[in-house]
Amino acid sequence: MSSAAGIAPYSDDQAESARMIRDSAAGYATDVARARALRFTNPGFSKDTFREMGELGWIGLAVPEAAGGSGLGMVELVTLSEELGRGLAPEPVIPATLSALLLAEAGETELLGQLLAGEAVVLTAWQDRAATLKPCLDAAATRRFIPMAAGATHFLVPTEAGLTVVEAAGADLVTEPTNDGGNLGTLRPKTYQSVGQATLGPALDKAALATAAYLLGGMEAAFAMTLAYLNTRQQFGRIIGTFQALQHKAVDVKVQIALTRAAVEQAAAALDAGTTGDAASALVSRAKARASEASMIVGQMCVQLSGGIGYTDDYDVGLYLRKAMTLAPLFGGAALHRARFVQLSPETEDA
Amino acid sequence: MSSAAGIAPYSDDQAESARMIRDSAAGYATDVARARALRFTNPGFSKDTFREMGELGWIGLAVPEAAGGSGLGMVELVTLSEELGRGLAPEPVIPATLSALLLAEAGETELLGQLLAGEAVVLTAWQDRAATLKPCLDAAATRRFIPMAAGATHFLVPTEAGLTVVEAAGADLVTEPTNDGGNLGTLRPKTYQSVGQATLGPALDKAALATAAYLLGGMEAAFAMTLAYLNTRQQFGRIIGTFQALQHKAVDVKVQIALTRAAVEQAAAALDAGTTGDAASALVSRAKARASEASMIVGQMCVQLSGGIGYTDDYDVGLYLRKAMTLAPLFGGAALHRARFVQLSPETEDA
Amino acid sequence: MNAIAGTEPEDLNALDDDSFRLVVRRWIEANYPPELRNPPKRLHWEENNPWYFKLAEKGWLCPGWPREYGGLGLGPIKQIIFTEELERWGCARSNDHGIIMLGPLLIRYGSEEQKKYYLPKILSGEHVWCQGYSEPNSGSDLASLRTSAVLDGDEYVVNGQKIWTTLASDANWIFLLVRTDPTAKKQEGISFLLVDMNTPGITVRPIINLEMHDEFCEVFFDNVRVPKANLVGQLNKGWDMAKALLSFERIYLGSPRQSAYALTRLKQLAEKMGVFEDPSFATTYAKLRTDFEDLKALYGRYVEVLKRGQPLGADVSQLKIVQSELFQRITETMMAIAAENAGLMEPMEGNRNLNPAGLYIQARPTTIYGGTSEIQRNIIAKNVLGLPG
Amino acid sequence: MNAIAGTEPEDLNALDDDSFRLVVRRWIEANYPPELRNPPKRLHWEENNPWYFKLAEKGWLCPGWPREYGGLGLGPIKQIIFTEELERWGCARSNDHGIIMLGPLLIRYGSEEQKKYYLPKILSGEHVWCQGYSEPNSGSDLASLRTSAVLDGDEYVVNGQKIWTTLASDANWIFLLVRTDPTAKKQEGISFLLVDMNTPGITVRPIINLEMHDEFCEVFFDNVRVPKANLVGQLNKGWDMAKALLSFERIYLGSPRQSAYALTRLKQLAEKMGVFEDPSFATTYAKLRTDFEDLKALYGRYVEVLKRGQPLGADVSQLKIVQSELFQRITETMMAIAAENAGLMEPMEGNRNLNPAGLYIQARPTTIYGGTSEIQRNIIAKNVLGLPG
Repeated sequence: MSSAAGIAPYSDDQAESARMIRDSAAGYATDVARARALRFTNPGFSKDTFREMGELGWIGLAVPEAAGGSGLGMVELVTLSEELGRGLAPEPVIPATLSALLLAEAGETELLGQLLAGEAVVLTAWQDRAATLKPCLDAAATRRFIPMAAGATHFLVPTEAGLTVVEAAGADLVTEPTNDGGNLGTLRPKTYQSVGQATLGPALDKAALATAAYLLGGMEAAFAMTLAYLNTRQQFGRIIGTFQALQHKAVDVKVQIALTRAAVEQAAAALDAGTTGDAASALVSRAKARASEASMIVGQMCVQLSGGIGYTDDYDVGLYLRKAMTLAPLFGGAALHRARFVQLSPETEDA
Repeated sequence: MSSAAGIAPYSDDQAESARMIRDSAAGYATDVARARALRFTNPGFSKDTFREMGELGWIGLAVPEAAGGSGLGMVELVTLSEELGRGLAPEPVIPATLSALLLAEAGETELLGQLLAGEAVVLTAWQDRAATLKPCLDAAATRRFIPMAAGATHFLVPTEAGLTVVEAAGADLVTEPTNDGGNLGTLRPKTYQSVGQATLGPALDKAALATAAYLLGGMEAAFAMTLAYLNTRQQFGRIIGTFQALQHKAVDVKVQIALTRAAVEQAAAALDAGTTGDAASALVSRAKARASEASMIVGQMCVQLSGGIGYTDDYDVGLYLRKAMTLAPLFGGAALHRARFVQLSPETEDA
Repeated sequence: MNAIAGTEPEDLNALDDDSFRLVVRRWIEANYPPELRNPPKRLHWEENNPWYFKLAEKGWLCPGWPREYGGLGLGPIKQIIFTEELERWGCARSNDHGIIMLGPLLIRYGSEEQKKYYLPKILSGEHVWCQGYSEPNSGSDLASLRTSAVLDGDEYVVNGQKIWTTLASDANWIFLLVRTDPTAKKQEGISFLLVDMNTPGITVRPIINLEMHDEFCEVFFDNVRVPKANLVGQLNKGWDMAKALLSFERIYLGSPRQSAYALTRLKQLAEKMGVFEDPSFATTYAKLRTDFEDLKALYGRYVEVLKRGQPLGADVSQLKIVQSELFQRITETMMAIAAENAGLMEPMEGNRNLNPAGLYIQARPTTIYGGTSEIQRNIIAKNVLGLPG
Repeated sequence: MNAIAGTEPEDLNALDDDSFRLVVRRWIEANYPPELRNPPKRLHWEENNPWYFKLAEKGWLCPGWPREYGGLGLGPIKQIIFTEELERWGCARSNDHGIIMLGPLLIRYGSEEQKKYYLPKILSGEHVWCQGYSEPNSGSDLASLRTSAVLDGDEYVVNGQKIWTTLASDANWIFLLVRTDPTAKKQEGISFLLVDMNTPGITVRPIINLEMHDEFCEVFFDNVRVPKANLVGQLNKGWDMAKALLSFERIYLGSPRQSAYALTRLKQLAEKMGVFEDPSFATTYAKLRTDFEDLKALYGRYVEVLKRGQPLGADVSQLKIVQSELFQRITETMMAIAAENAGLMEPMEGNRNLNPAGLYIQARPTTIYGGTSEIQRNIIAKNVLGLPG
């Protein structure tokens, strides 16, 4: 569709690897009906599908081979997440990836094995309040906003003493429904033993970047639907896609998507090329800030461009907006990540 | 042109009074060529015209009759200012009005008489720095941003001790050219005797509101030119005003102008109806915030809608943008006035 | 005469505006069911009818109707005050299509028989009306409607489909725009028909919208037979009648009430989230508040036009643009400061007024319904600015 | 061979990109006249020619031209690095229409005679060229041009008017698009002609723009006689040749350099005004900085396309939209924080880099020239999104 769309800052090997991921995820990327059917169920996703995804190696995609993962990079995780976002797959692959990275670093093997196989659903309960990027390490603090918590078998609770594991059965957990048909959990603490040490920052960054990619995939799918609508719907005796005002709005959507892709793929490539520390976090922050903001803009513009039909729950475009409403703030929203970017990133050179 | 355009929150008497003002200012309101010719001259305006405006009673329009003024209200001052803005009249009628109000309150009659007659050009040097609404009363402080200072005969310098008068001849004054072809002065202090006491707040509010109205008149004139251009210019074999994207931009300009008029006239009517104190200041702040912001938006949109020709100095639309660039921040820009509005205005009732 | 309660209502027009406001306010506060204040969604008939009947009993159901037809005969300003007071107290909007749309239309265009038959039944709540204008393929282009009514003996036979019919599942009557002359140009050949929803051949299917609410419906007509007497006004002149009623809609849709409600919620949310100390939020909030006050000032000018008994021009469309876009911006700000809470379906921690996502979603269609923002801009460009077609 | 200096230039293509960058950087820093860094306005020939001749002498005037024609024969990435280094040091843009536009066109479409005659004179600075494309009634609709060239014996007789001719008053030659077949459809019947500005019948009138600068000119042609040999390429095929050169312009106009420059100025201004402590400004600044970095990332993707030797598609238009609108937003923010200083014509307190109004005005035409933002959006809607005409 456009000359630069296919030119990521990826090597030929990375591009080939990404293509293979895309192919393997094609089934989920197109099955929005599956995602629709799972909305507002308990736990809001399919445990069978989660297990299949484990079998496909997706939960351990970015986990080192030594720890039982596939040892692939962020390019692959980002590509997978994008495809999952296209199909609105509700399975908590990204939160599970975060947990897998932490368990691998902590050297815990048993639960990690179950998680990578998709048999255990291990979610990390890292935040104690809204609008923060700082993991809470206070063992006594209530943990909030745990995505898809209703389906968890275990929670990872990072504490000063190390990473602790909480079994979901018997945990003091409350879940609230979210607009995408899933749920967010609040977990009141109990005391557990540490299973090892793990640094949260880099793993949270990877989850944030993957979430940005998920939102990117969703934006593209919603926009494709919207373009198709603009190309068929008639009003006042004309295809509405001929109206210049709507054309220009569509272009603005396209630009937001292009900027998101540029930021997401730049960050993925840089992380895989060995960028770490503040420089890596700054790139991730830019990608997540853009994706969080763009997904809301794109979602609401696609609803607007779809007119009345866009406001019905039957029409899939709305599902993408509801997903953006839920995911845009997770792992940090636009304002938070922009502030972090400025803090972490050196100024541009004086001109 | 529109049903609500003619319906100000004015009484019939006020509307009639405003109409008379409009008629008497018609010559200046349409003579943009006069304003163009005076740009970048010294002092940037015509002293003869200033005297004529004094003879027409404009400098003392809102000054009490007892002090030698016309004793009219803000409705009239706002109407006059709007017409002056339409014609981009560079004469410092609004700054002179501010000075006249202060001299009248202080009980100074001689200089006031000369000012009202347009023989003296008395400008108030009230601010010591950029981006403030708070008058500086430190007698030793340098005063800045005095509009059209190059043409002043006297400066009023408010101090803790009272209002002091500085003759321009021999004053330590530096002027810098402004984008509208006028100038801003910086005055270093000398010690003078007070001529009496005056409260700056209400007078500054009136100057701010009048400036908002001046900007409003300018916006309407620039927009009228732009509409005429859209209705005649052809590209791609069509009148460009038929392009929906340009039509919608034009509507956005129209909306900004409508909101400015609503805010300005509401404030003028309220002040004349006896609103004082914080409530009055809040209304003025809203009007000036809107006018400052809208004048920039409207100015730049009109340049954009006029295409290449809009970027030439020969074309009058650019003059309105340059005027907005200069006047929008004077007596407080949008951000400053919005912050003051929130501070002064009670919250809307809970719904 | 008051057609329902049988008692003469007080002459509220004799009161000055401030006294009138107080009378209305006191009565609302004393009589409105407290559990229904600020409902997060449009209420259904069964939830709302206690209040509906209370208004009817008081004789205040149709404040805008002339007194001879059972209304209060209020002037435009008192009507606006009346509405403001309802909104101030967070009263639910009632099933008001009979009251707001059909009543005034019948009073103006209906036959004496129609007035005598239908108006009392609206006032009593016996007839609950819905409005059948939009169709799947018309949308903002109302004049392209295709639902047909063909005369067969003494009855019209109606076939077609309406959509976005607000609360059709609660209504027992529907007023329809139907095409009665298929050969005429778009706006011509359209007639106005009153249809009993219990007539065989009518199917109502609720549409779940983005609020997960069934406020709107599709209504299907399959050989529905409607007595000829149910035609209002002249045959093929329905478009003009419906259009005459729309100018009211345009100022109604430009009322600042939605933005006022949202701004209050934003303030409460900001307090809860503790963001008022953040000067960055303070700047955003200041902008929204001044934008709101400017909208109110602009709205006030149109009210003034009504007050002076003058017609509203096409420029009233700008009110709807400003109000709907402001309402949306306020709710977008709510979503931003709500952070992770923005994802929640239900109100935050039991305060049903704090539902950022709900309000955000509610704000979405305001730039679509009643003519999209694009349509409004087209109208202003052509009819107000005089730009070429 | 180096056509001018007579010495073989080093083979800069043999260097790796980083070394190349350093070589270029060192030479620029050592040779660029310091008083010309970051000029607030486009320089005239008499101001800029010392630097022009210094580049020519070094053999670096035309880095993109093949070596056989006196260029450096740099690949696209090295060309971009070269430009980046010039921009980094704040080097003035030279009178470059001969270098950037005409040279490549002659190399591709010119006759051997034309190449031999004109190219060396560009490299030597003897011919300073300007570009005569736009006309008063064409603007963004270039194909509607009307300046005519009619063959009379061995000469074309040119009549008409060009406008927005950058630095025409500095040029001694102009390349023109002229209509040679008045009966053909718009894009057809246009030819490409080289004209000596000293030919009788040419009048140049500078246009003062909003920057109060005479960068642009009108050029009038009154029976100007041009030798037939000055036609480049085929008769009536000028449009295609000119268009082939425009894809370069599209990525050039999308380069982040203007935004980069403005962002640095914004930072300096914010420090001077003491607004960095204001979190409200910090939020605005963070948004502009991330927008800028995202633009750079997007730009980098198109550079990558060039690097791989692939053609740029129509979607490159989005770069220009993003860059020009960001540049404008940055300067609007400058105006807001400059407060009363925003009115000043001259730079603030002697620092010529801090001229908010100047930069704000400079940013205005970026959404107009090179195809307005509206035109760019039309192109993307039709050619990239596939929306109907």
